[in-house]
Amino acid sequence: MKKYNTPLIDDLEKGPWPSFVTEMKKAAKRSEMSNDALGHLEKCYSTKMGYWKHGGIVGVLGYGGGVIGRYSELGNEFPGVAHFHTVRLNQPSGFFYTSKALKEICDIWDKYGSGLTNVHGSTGDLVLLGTKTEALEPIFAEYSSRGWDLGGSGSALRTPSCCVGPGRCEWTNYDTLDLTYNLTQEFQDELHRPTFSYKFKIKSSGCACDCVAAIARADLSIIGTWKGDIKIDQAEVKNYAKTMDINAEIVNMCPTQCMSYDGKELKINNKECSRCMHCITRMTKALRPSGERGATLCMGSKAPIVVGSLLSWVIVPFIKLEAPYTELKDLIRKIWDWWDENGKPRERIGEVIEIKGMRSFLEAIGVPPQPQQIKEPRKDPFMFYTEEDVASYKAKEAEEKKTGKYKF
Amino acid sequence: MKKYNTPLIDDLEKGPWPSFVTEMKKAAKRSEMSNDALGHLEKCYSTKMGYWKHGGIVGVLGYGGGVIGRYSELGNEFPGVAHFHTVRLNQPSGFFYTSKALKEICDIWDKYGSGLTNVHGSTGDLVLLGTKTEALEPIFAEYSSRGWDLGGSGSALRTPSCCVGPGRCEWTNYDTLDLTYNLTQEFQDELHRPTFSYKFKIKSSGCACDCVAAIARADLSIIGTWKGDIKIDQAEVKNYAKTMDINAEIVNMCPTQCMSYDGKELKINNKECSRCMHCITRMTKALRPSGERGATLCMGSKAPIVVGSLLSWVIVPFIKLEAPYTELKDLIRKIWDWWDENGKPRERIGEVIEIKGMRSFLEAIGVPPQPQQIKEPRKDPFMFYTEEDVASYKAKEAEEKKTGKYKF
Amino acid sequence: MALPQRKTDIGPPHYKQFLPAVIQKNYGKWKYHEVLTPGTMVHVGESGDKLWTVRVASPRILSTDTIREQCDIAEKYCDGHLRYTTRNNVEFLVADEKKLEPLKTELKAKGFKMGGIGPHITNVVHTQGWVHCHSACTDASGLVKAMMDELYEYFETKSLPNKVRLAVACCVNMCGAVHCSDIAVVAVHTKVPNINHETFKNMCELPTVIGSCPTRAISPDPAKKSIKINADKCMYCGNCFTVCPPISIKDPERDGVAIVVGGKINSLRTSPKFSKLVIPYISNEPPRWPKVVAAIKHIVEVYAKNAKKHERVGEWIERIGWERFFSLANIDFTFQSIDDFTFMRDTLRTSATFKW
Amino acid sequence: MALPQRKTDIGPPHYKQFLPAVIQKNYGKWKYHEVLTPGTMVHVGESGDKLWTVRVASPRILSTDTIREQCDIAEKYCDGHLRYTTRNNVEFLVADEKKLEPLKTELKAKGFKMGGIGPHITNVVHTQGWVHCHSACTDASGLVKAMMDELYEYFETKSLPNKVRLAVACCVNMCGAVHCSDIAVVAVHTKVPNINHETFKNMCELPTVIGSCPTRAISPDPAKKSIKINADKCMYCGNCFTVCPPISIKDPERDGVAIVVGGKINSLRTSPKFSKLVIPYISNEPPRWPKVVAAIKHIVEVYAKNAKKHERVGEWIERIGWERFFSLANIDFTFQSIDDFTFMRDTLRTSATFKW
Ligand code: SRM
Ligand code: SRM
Ligand code: SRM
Ligand code: SRM
Ligand code: SF4
Ligand code: SF4
Ligand code: SF4
Ligand code: SF4
Ligand code: SF4
Ligand code: SF4
Ligand code: SF4
Ligand code: SF4
Repeated sequence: MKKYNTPLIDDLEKGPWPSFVTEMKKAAKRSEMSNDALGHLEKCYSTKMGYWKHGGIVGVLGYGGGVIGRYSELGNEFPGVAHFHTVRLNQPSGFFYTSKALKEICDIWDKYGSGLTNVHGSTGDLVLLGTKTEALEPIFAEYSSRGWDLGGSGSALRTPSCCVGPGRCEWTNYDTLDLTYNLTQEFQDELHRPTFSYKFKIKSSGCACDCVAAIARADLSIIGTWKGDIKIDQAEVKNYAKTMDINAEIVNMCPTQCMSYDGKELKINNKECSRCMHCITRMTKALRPSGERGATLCMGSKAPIVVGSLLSWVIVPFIKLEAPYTELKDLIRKIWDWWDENGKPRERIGEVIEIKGMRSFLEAIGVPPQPQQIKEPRKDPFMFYTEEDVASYKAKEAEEKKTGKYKF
Repeated sequence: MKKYNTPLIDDLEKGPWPSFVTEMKKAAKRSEMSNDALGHLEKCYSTKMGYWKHGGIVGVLGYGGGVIGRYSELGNEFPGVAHFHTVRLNQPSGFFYTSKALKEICDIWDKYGSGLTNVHGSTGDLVLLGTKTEALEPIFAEYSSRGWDLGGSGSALRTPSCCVGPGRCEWTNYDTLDLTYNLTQEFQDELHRPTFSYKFKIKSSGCACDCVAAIARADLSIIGTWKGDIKIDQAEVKNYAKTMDINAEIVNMCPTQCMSYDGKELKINNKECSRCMHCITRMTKALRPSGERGATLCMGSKAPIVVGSLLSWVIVPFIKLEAPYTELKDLIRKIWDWWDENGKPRERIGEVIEIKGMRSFLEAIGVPPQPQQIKEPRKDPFMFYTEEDVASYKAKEAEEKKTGKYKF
Repeated sequence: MALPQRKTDIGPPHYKQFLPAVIQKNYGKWKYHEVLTPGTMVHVGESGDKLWTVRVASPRILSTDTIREQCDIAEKYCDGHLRYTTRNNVEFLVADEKKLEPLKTELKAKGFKMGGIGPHITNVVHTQGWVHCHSACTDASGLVKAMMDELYEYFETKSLPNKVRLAVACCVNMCGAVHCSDIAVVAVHTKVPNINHETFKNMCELPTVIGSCPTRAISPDPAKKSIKINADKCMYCGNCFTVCPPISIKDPERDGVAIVVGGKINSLRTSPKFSKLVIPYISNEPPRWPKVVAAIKHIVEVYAKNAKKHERVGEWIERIGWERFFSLANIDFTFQSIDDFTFMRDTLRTSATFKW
Repeated sequence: MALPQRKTDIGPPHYKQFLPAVIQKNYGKWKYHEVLTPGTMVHVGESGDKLWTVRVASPRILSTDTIREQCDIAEKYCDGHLRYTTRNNVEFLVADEKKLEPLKTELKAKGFKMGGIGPHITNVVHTQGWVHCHSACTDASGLVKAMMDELYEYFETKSLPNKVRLAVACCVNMCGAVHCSDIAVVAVHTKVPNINHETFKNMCELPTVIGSCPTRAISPDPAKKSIKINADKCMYCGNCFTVCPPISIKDPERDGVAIVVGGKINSLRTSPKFSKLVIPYISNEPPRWPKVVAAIKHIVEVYAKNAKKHERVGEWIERIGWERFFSLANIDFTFQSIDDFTFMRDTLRTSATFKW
């Protein structure tokens, strides 16, 4: 093994935060690939430039994704990273593991790859960082035979991901772990065989805290919520009052101003609550949602390339989410059908909705217009009316003439 | 005179609000044109449709605007409105008149026109409603010889307009009447001879109340403001407290939350005040701005055609406005030069700024970037950098290396 | 009868000659004002001088007779001084307190209507309509008259949480500041324009017409030497019709009006706001547009009942949320209210927080 | 050594097999939690059962050795159970209170860092950088390490008004939720790409390349059978480079990073927000990017000093106004902060109200 002189990145072994360079060096002790990755990285640091080439198409038989092909321009200088593909393993819901399972993953990876990982990638996969083309089939055989499958890449469904939810959180409004598992199983074909216009991501958070950042980075963002009142335990409120200025920290920060506290009793006008979660998170022992549970479906978020970032838009204000999730699955299929018909290559669904209009999309998936879908109505008076729209307005007016009562 | 049967519009003579139909009938008593206008309007009401044709080009010698040509499709049926052009008289600043002047205007109008007016048009002109082509030159001779000139129309400077300001308002921060008069005089050529890409409107309000709606409907919106503290007369505050809940109505409605009132003394943290005018308008005897006076210049507002309404954008956070207003006039000329170079026909300046970018515009008119120009910084990381920008960042960094202190 | 010698580029007369003496004296030196009744206010100068204003409703379309009548009154009580407001009311400027009550008495006797000052409904900003504009797809003056007859008490006596600014635009060109009104009516077409292909080639420039369409719905029709319009893309804005006479868009049975609410001009408390679409279509029903009038009155009443003092319509709605506005006002929410044009990104909801 | 039989489309293993017994029992029936220290919290079930969590920092790039070390610890104290968070920390799940302190002691002894729970800075969301991505114009892992070394006290001990979420993106593709972070670093190019005209014609599809450009800066260059880029329109987004290898955009001396602030994901109190640009450019200075680190620390400190409890960075800035943020933080305001792209209309100020 050639020993590289790496003064620049060595500096990153100092300091309190755990060092990725230390990790690379650990891996380098047993892997030539990782050793070359170190030298390669030092070169990047010293020249302030990257040397990876555009990815090539590599993968495993029968799948169109799950592996990101990566080659270096400096393959001669650093042969260990001439090929340096990553393998995306589909993580279990909620990133829960047993040591047994993880160690098995490590053993296989040490055998075929660099020994370096990302736990986890931004989408959620357990990313195995760096292997050669010829190792891909063996890697897949080893993992799949032990119950692990690849995650998504390319123009496909990407690996769904979720917050810890019912696993360890008092606020979840549906079973994020089960839903994520269930959807991933349901859509295996869409995950492994890219046939979409572009990538499609699903992320599920159990409540508005959105601990998996769904609203910002999933084409379908599923955010748990409820329909009933917030139940108040006034005794616990009193306890909080000992250490907290309830008016300053809770009542005055309530965005809908639907709370009041007179030093004795906390009141909530639940009808006006927007379920933002602020009060609940700060007084978790005193406040608890009640009533029907489910989620709000939002659609379209993505990173800024090419015409600016999108946050997901509310499309279905409330949906019940219980296994087998038939309603949601049907909806997802309708969403994909519409996207398939209307999207051009490399157009995310949010972009297509922007081009074709929310109406076309909502009508196709059978969702009626609701004020919860918007922050505010349109400003400019340029509107499409279908023949049916005008006919229905006219019919309403005819009806009004009869009844003598207007319906606006 | 043919008497029309006008049952539909007759109905609009009933009710408490003054009736425009009554006005038309009054005029119809002496004018065949107005009489035909009545019949013509009844026809519109009964068929639910207008019959005016696209305007033709008519006007007075040497001017390119000031008259809106108007012809009816029903000229045979209603010969009095076969031609029915409007003449725009440039109103005096603040819409102040003496009865003498107004009566003179009426006399001339009765002689040559329909006897109908709009006092005033939306832009601000005194609109003389309905005359024939051959009357235009005489009308102009009569009015101009008595000190009245035409207003703007077409792709030209439009008649500037303003709030009553120093004429009858305690809150004005500059002389809106004088500025409007002065600018109108300065730019007579631009007003009468259309050479712009499209219309350009200037409106001046003395304070953020914006009683002339400048921010929404003027390419250049001039809004008065100040730089000093709000002076408080605590005795008057006490008086208001007798009839007003100062905390509910003032302190809690202050958008910057920079006020406090403990039942005795009203305090303002002036540094954090955004000069919104709410408190001042509700307690005019107690609160008064002080210090340097001037205006904020905003640019670009317009109606929704074609790509959506615009509100004017802050371009110059503060400018002193004192006769002869040289700085402002120079700025306006630079603005027009840039527009002239960059605008296509029928592109308002706001639209051109949107296409070319605020930077190009601000640099051309010599205004530096300031956070007051924006509500919030850009979101997407796609930025233009000039060679000079990068050079200056690099120079700053070199300097920092020397001093050991960062300047962000 | 020889015409006098014309002059050019003289601009408007200097305003100073029209200012009453009390204004000349206290010019720029006003100290405060007080609203006395919805139709009268007094301004007090630093000098102690006072100026009373009596505001009178105007239909804006004035005959010279009525202007002369106003002049006569001004001569009797105001030394001939009067002004009009930016919303087209007439204001009598009284320097002598003794003349105030007699002026009001005479105004009343003559049928002039006083009001509109303070938290009231004042005159409606509006445009030409069928009275004068070729582009009109409704009549503005008629709508205003019908509205104000119904809302009249809010002009003359009845207070609201704050001013409510109404406006009417007779087409989407929206002359006036209609797009930033508390409640406004805007006339809309609902059908794709017809093209007279015969006259097109002589009267219109192909690139101009194509360029006029904001949604790129127009393409050349080389066979006819004319254009064709893609019906799926056309949103009936009428801009092609504006630039090309052979294109016609008017349709008596399909033209109608939409109602937008929540706009605001001034910067008090909150920033200026555009009005937003809440009712997409009501048929044109001259002479009194009963449903339009009822809708506006209904919205005013819901606002009056629910808003806090000093809150404008838009401020109130933003506080309670648009979803709550629709439920409180019991207005159907339609696809038209969901923006699919320039501001779409801004207006879709990007959080799971809202009210049921 | 024969390979085992491959399977396809089996999906991930069922999560249930990885859940500790206490979770299986209290699944979906948690009652409340308490944060004990910045590195430990306890969740209490309706049953009264308790689950302690110890959160440990991770560089995300983990060697198999380190993963095995984590596994060994989990076996010793957690019956082999552990999880990773959505921000890539590792969490040890303790069912037996007696094992909590020994676990912490061992973690400390082994150099693992506990923290990040509650109003603290937790792990930095970041991406591949020079370690693995062809698109990278800086190194994400190195920046994160440099930042967190400097901000470490906010992870381990020191409280802030609320959570501060940091992120690093190594190019404008912004893998991760960088665009909605309290403070984030995004690497930017500052020069028009170069085109290798020789290889272009064989390797790239003309329409794809032209279509990739958001500003339509690219047009065909028929003579060269290649393309040309209009330098005035190019904003160096690199999208053309992504779709066409002969286009190169990297430039060691000109590539750098920008700093964006004020984003947020959750809907508590206020809606999710995008981060906004405040510092347009700092040179790439590996291995420790001292100015970037100083800028972030500076912003954290200004926030810590000025924000109210529970206010996120963006909420605090929106309360005081961006103009005040720039003056409080003493950051130069540049043209780059004025939007000239998709959101321009939204972001320009449309009222004369602001702070000096
Ligand atoms: C590995 C990962 C970053 C990481 O370090 O974690 C990643 C890496 C890449 N992303 Fe990403 N993206 C990763 C999560 C994301 C996310 C976050 C998420 O999924 O939650 C985003 C933002 C959300 C979104 O989808 O918009 C993201 C937005 C992009 C984009 C912009 C897409 C867009 O529509 O705006 C691109 C560009 C593209 O698709 O050409 C991109 C492209 C890429 C490519 C494939 C670039 C390329 O052409 O080679 C990167 C490969 C890097 C490599 O060599 O390893 N990556 N990418 C993440 C996937 C790991 C995993 O499977 O768990
Ligand atoms: C008379 C007046 C309405 C009124 O009843 O008061 C008016 C009437 C017309 N306007 Fe206007 N506009 C009038 C003030 C406005 C305003 C308000 C203002 O100036 O404060 C606006 C909105 C602000 C703005 O400029 O954006 C306005 C925005 C338009 C537009 C849209 C322009 C745009 O860029 O969005 C058009 C369409 C056009 O220019 O082709 C337009 C076009 C027209 C035309 C010329 C339509 C035409 O092609 O014939 C109208 C002639 C009507 C007629 O036959 O009398 N008018 N127009 C107003 C001028 C009177 C005056 O001089 O005092
Ligand atoms: C006479 C007039 C100016 C002129 O040059 O003609 C005027 C005069 C005054 N305005 Fe105004 N405003 C006038 C049009 C406006 C407009 C423009 C418009 O409506 O198109 C606005 C912006 C409307 C908007 O925001 O949508 C306007 C927003 C205000 C406000 C802010 C109200 C608010 O709280 O939202 C005030 C402050 C107040 O009412 O205390 C104000 C205050 C005033 C004061 C009290 C100023 C003063 O000290 O003299 C004047 C009498 C108030 C009143 O009428 O209630 N004026 N005022 C205009 C009367 C129009 C009319 O006939 O009714
Ligand atoms: C473990 C984790 C979920 C997971 O499935 O892995 C998690 C767990 C919890 N989150 Fe979270 N959040 C986690 C990522 C997030 C994210 C996503 C992100 O940062 O990318 C967010 C959105 C961030 C944003 O808004 O920009 C997030 C916003 C919150 C909030 C809202 C904070 C606020 O007031 O703005 C709360 C409420 C709170 O802190 O009281 C919360 C509360 C919680 C609670 C208290 C929920 C509970 O009762 O168990 C958990 C411990 C809090 C803590 O860490 O302070 N969690 N939390 C994630 C830990 C990441 C880490 O390693 O640090
Ligand atoms: S998103 Fe809500 S339910 Fe999920 S872990 Fe966070 S706080 Fe709990
Ligand atoms: S959840 Fe949010 S909106 Fe509802 S009461 Fe609590 S703080 Fe207010
Ligand atoms: S805009 Fe201001 S200065 Fe002008 S009249 Fe209105 S309140 Fe007075
Ligand atoms: S002017 Fe507005 S911002 Fe300033 S103190 Fe008064 S209410 Fe507050
Ligand atoms: S709004 Fe339309 S119809 Fe009415 S006057 Fe203006 S251009 Fe004419
Ligand atoms: S009416 Fe408007 S949208 Fe329809 S074709 Fe004409 S310009 Fe285009
Ligand atoms: S942000 Fe850019 S450079 Fe970094 S991993 Fe994603 S695509 Fe690659
Ligand atoms: S870098 Fe971006 S803006 Fe520049 S030419 Fe390429 S795609 Fe267009």
